[in-house]
Amino acid sequence: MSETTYTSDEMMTIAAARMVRNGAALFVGIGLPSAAANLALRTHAPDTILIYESGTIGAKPTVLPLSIGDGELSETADSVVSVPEMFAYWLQGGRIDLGFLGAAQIDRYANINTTVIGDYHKPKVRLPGAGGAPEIAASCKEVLITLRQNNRAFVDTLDFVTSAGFLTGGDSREQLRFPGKGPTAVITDLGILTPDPVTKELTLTSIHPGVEVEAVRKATGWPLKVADTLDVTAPPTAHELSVLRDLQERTARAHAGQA
Amino acid sequence: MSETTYTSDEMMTIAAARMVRNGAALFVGIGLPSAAANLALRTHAPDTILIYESGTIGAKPTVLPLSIGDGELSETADSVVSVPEMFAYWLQGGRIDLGFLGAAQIDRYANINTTVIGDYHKPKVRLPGAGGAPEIAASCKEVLITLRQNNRAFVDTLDFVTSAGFLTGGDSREQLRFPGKGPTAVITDLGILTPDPVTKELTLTSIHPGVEVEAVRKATGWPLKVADTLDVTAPPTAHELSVLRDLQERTARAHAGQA
Amino acid sequence: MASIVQLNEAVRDLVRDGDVVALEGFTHLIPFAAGHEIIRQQRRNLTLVRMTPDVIYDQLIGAGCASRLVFSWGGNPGVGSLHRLRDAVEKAWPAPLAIEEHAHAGMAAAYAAGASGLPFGLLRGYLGSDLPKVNPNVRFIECPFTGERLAAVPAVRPDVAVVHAQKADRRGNVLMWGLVGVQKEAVLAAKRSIVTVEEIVDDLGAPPNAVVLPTWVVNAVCHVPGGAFPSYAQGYYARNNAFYKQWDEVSRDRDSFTAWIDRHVKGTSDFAGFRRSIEEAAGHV
Amino acid sequence: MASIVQLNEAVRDLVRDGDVVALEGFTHLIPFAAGHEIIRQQRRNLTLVRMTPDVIYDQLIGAGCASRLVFSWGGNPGVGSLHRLRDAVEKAWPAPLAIEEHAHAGMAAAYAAGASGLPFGLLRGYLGSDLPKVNPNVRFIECPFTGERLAAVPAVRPDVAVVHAQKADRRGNVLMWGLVGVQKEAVLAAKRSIVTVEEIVDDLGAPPNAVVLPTWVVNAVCHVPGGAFPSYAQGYYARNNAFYKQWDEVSRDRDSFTAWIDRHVKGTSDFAGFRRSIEEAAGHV
Repeated sequence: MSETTYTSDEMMTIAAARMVRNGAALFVGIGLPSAAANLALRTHAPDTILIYESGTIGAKPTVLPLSIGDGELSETADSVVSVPEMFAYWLQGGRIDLGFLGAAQIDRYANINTTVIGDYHKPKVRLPGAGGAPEIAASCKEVLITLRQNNRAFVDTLDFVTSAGFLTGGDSREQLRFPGKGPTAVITDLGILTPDPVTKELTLTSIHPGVEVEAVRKATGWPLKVADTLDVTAPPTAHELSVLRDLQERTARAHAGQA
Repeated sequence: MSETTYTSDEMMTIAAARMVRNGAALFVGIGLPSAAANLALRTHAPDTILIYESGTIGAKPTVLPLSIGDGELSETADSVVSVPEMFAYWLQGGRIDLGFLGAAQIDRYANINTTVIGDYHKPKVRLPGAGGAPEIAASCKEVLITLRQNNRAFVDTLDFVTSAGFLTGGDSREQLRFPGKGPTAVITDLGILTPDPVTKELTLTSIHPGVEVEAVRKATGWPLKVADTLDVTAPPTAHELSVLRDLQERTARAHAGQA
Repeated sequence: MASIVQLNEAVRDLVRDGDVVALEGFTHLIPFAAGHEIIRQQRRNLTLVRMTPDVIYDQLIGAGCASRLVFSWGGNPGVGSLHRLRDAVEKAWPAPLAIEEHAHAGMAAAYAAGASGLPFGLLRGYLGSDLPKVNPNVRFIECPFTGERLAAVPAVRPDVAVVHAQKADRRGNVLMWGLVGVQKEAVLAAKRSIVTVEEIVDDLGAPPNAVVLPTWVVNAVCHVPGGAFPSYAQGYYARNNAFYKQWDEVSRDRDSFTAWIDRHVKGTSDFAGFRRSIEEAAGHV
Repeated sequence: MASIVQLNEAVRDLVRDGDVVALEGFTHLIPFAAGHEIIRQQRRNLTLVRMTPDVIYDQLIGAGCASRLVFSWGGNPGVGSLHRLRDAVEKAWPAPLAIEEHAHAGMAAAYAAGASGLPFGLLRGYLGSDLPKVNPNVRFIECPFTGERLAAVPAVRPDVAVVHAQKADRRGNVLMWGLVGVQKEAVLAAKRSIVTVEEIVDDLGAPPNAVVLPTWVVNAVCHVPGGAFPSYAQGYYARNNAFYKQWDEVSRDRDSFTAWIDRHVKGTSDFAGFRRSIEEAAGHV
């Protein structure tokens, strides 16, 4: 195979897409998760059921939606339901295999913050807030998180816990009887972190090609655990890259076309 | 106007129909209430909104439905909703002006029994049960009850309270904070009973033409209160009778036609 | 993903003795064919759940399939009593039948709670009714904001839900329309589900916001045209009111009931056979 | 029965200073025209309720109509922050804005509870989240059957709900399709309601089980073609993504925001005027 160049964002999206099991019912957040989910649908996981909180079940968009409720999502869905039904019967009902979330901040136990930077009552930066994330994180059988890794995002202590990962680690999640088992991987532009089976602390288990472990440590706001045998993520294949770029080009064209 | 003959059942249905205010949202039980409601719709109350618990809002049947979910109800409705939505958003949501119930037994406070004759655990006669009635009786702004009057139906003590009227009378209904104000009339084949404003005991306030008060007393299993000034129900008009008979003939033809 | 299979296979594989089974359909789309197959395969000790146990439950109860009934209105709609249900409750024939009795509002909330992954359904209900005195599964809680007293009923969580619908596509996505009762809730509340359909088509052609059960929440889809007879399937056939009226006669007596079930249900191998058998009998009258 | 009236009359008669107002529409069918009319009529001290306060709430907040916001996600979808919302929360401009913050699941349950006449919504929610620490309106109750701990949120009960739909008929029955969000719940939970529509037709032609608001649960129906712009109305026009992107620039700065609102909203007499004003401005750039 010929050498291919790609960006770290492309590597992140492709690595995240690969985590999607074909046929899974997938509750998708907008942005990076949506790009990864749509890539998965167009590569190894054509039977993935894309579910957006706006009410679309089995959406098959041809371009990446800009919002969580673009018209194409509902026009291509197998079923469109009200938002209360989506949250009650589908998410809370335990029907979703995999939740796919982004985050502004994450800590070592994969708890995430999308609410506020600084004090809640005197915010430095007011973020959009919870949306569907707390219950996606709680109720999906499994959760994936994808975000860019740097030490403003990967912090020692969250300013606000919007959505729970493993709380304080160990069995603290199980003790609260969450319906789902929580995050199984955090996919970044530098590598893949997975929770330690016992302590639940996020551990670097795969590093993207060309990235140094030291760079990942520096991008992490806590002393990062690194697996004894560290995998190197397989680089994007030419096929993966071409599908992703094609999707992004079509998306850019489609969204520019409306004014 | 020429003399017209009619049956006591016709008088009952017509008297019940007259109680329907035009434009009311009306939650209709099957049988006598449905006949009265459909008659109202075809005489003085063409804008009545017929609501059946099967999920039809604004049904406009051309014949009387045999079941609470005949196909014609949903084909002619303005909206068809699921049964959970019907009970939650429409009935419990306080959207219904008038509930229209039948009963197997009724007591002096307009509590009704549609569950069992005899002991609940060793029934003499097992009746169909509650259906929508307890919450229709509780949540509609106002309730009408229609049934034939005799001392097996009009009893001193109910074998089972399926749906509450005024409980033990006085302010006992208000104390339980029912959303709706309860039964405003009981329409029978002999007359019309309405609750005393203070004690809430059913009082004969109108008697159908040709019926003796003594006959109504004998048909009632408790010492019946009779209003000081007793109205005589206006007899059926020729128009009312012809509309009712036409409806019943069409109904008989339509239901016989399927085998 | 749903498998598209024969109804007898679906019942064999998915309905077990002792199961909690909900056959739903509110007057419309009642899964008679599936009920008959449960009788043919002689399932026992079922807990039958249904808002409106009508003729199909009368048949299942009379045939000895059930030991418990959870319901809110049991009658032959527009006709009168269910004689087999009454005989089981009043005289324990052919076997004792325990009952858990609700109001419709409670059952609807219980199904919605089951579909929603909640342990109980919440309602303003049972006010002033004697039902809570005879049903320990009606309880009351306080609103944590207003202090109001509200009713609570346990979620319905069937082992198997069985419904009938108009259409499925070849992947097993199901479309129903008209009166949809609590069918969607029953399927989503259940561990397993069987859907019989009038037609299997290439493309559902579902209108926007239609009631669709995606294939991945259904276990088995079975093509059984007419499978809701004598109830109806909007767009396909009308309710057979005459059958409901005749049932009053057939079911009034234990012997005539047993002869009917033996001849028309147990004596036939599938629903098409049942329909032929019924037609032959009508022809000889 | 709904009255079919002009939007400015509906807002004049039905929206009052200090009201709890829910303008709903989940990405789709957002009632921009009605929001603008509230700005033109200078309503004050509104409690604004909405799952996803986006550009229309940014405009209402920046224009000084609101003193309180109940919400679960506040952003410019696909673009970024809402600068006017942030300025109000972070710097109290143009006025302090109190917030009551939920998760979507809580808001959805709260609207459904409001529509259902229940004092609170019940959910398996807020588990492990800090939201209950900053929102005293998230409480916990015990299941009376299993002892499980569940979240409770007070019902949303707006004084006025405002939604946009595709069609109404001449009697005021309303039909919407596609993403329907919590619009039906908002209208049924509210004391009063305004529905703007793309078209008024003789016959809705609603498919079976469509999302219909019968005329007798709506107060005012207003014919405002394009009234969801820059969001979209399925079957009529697409989302104007460029507007959402441009809003980021317009709203970043207090002066440019104020100039925009003065020129395009307060400086026009209705939504058609707003659209012309926007197009003229685009033509001169």
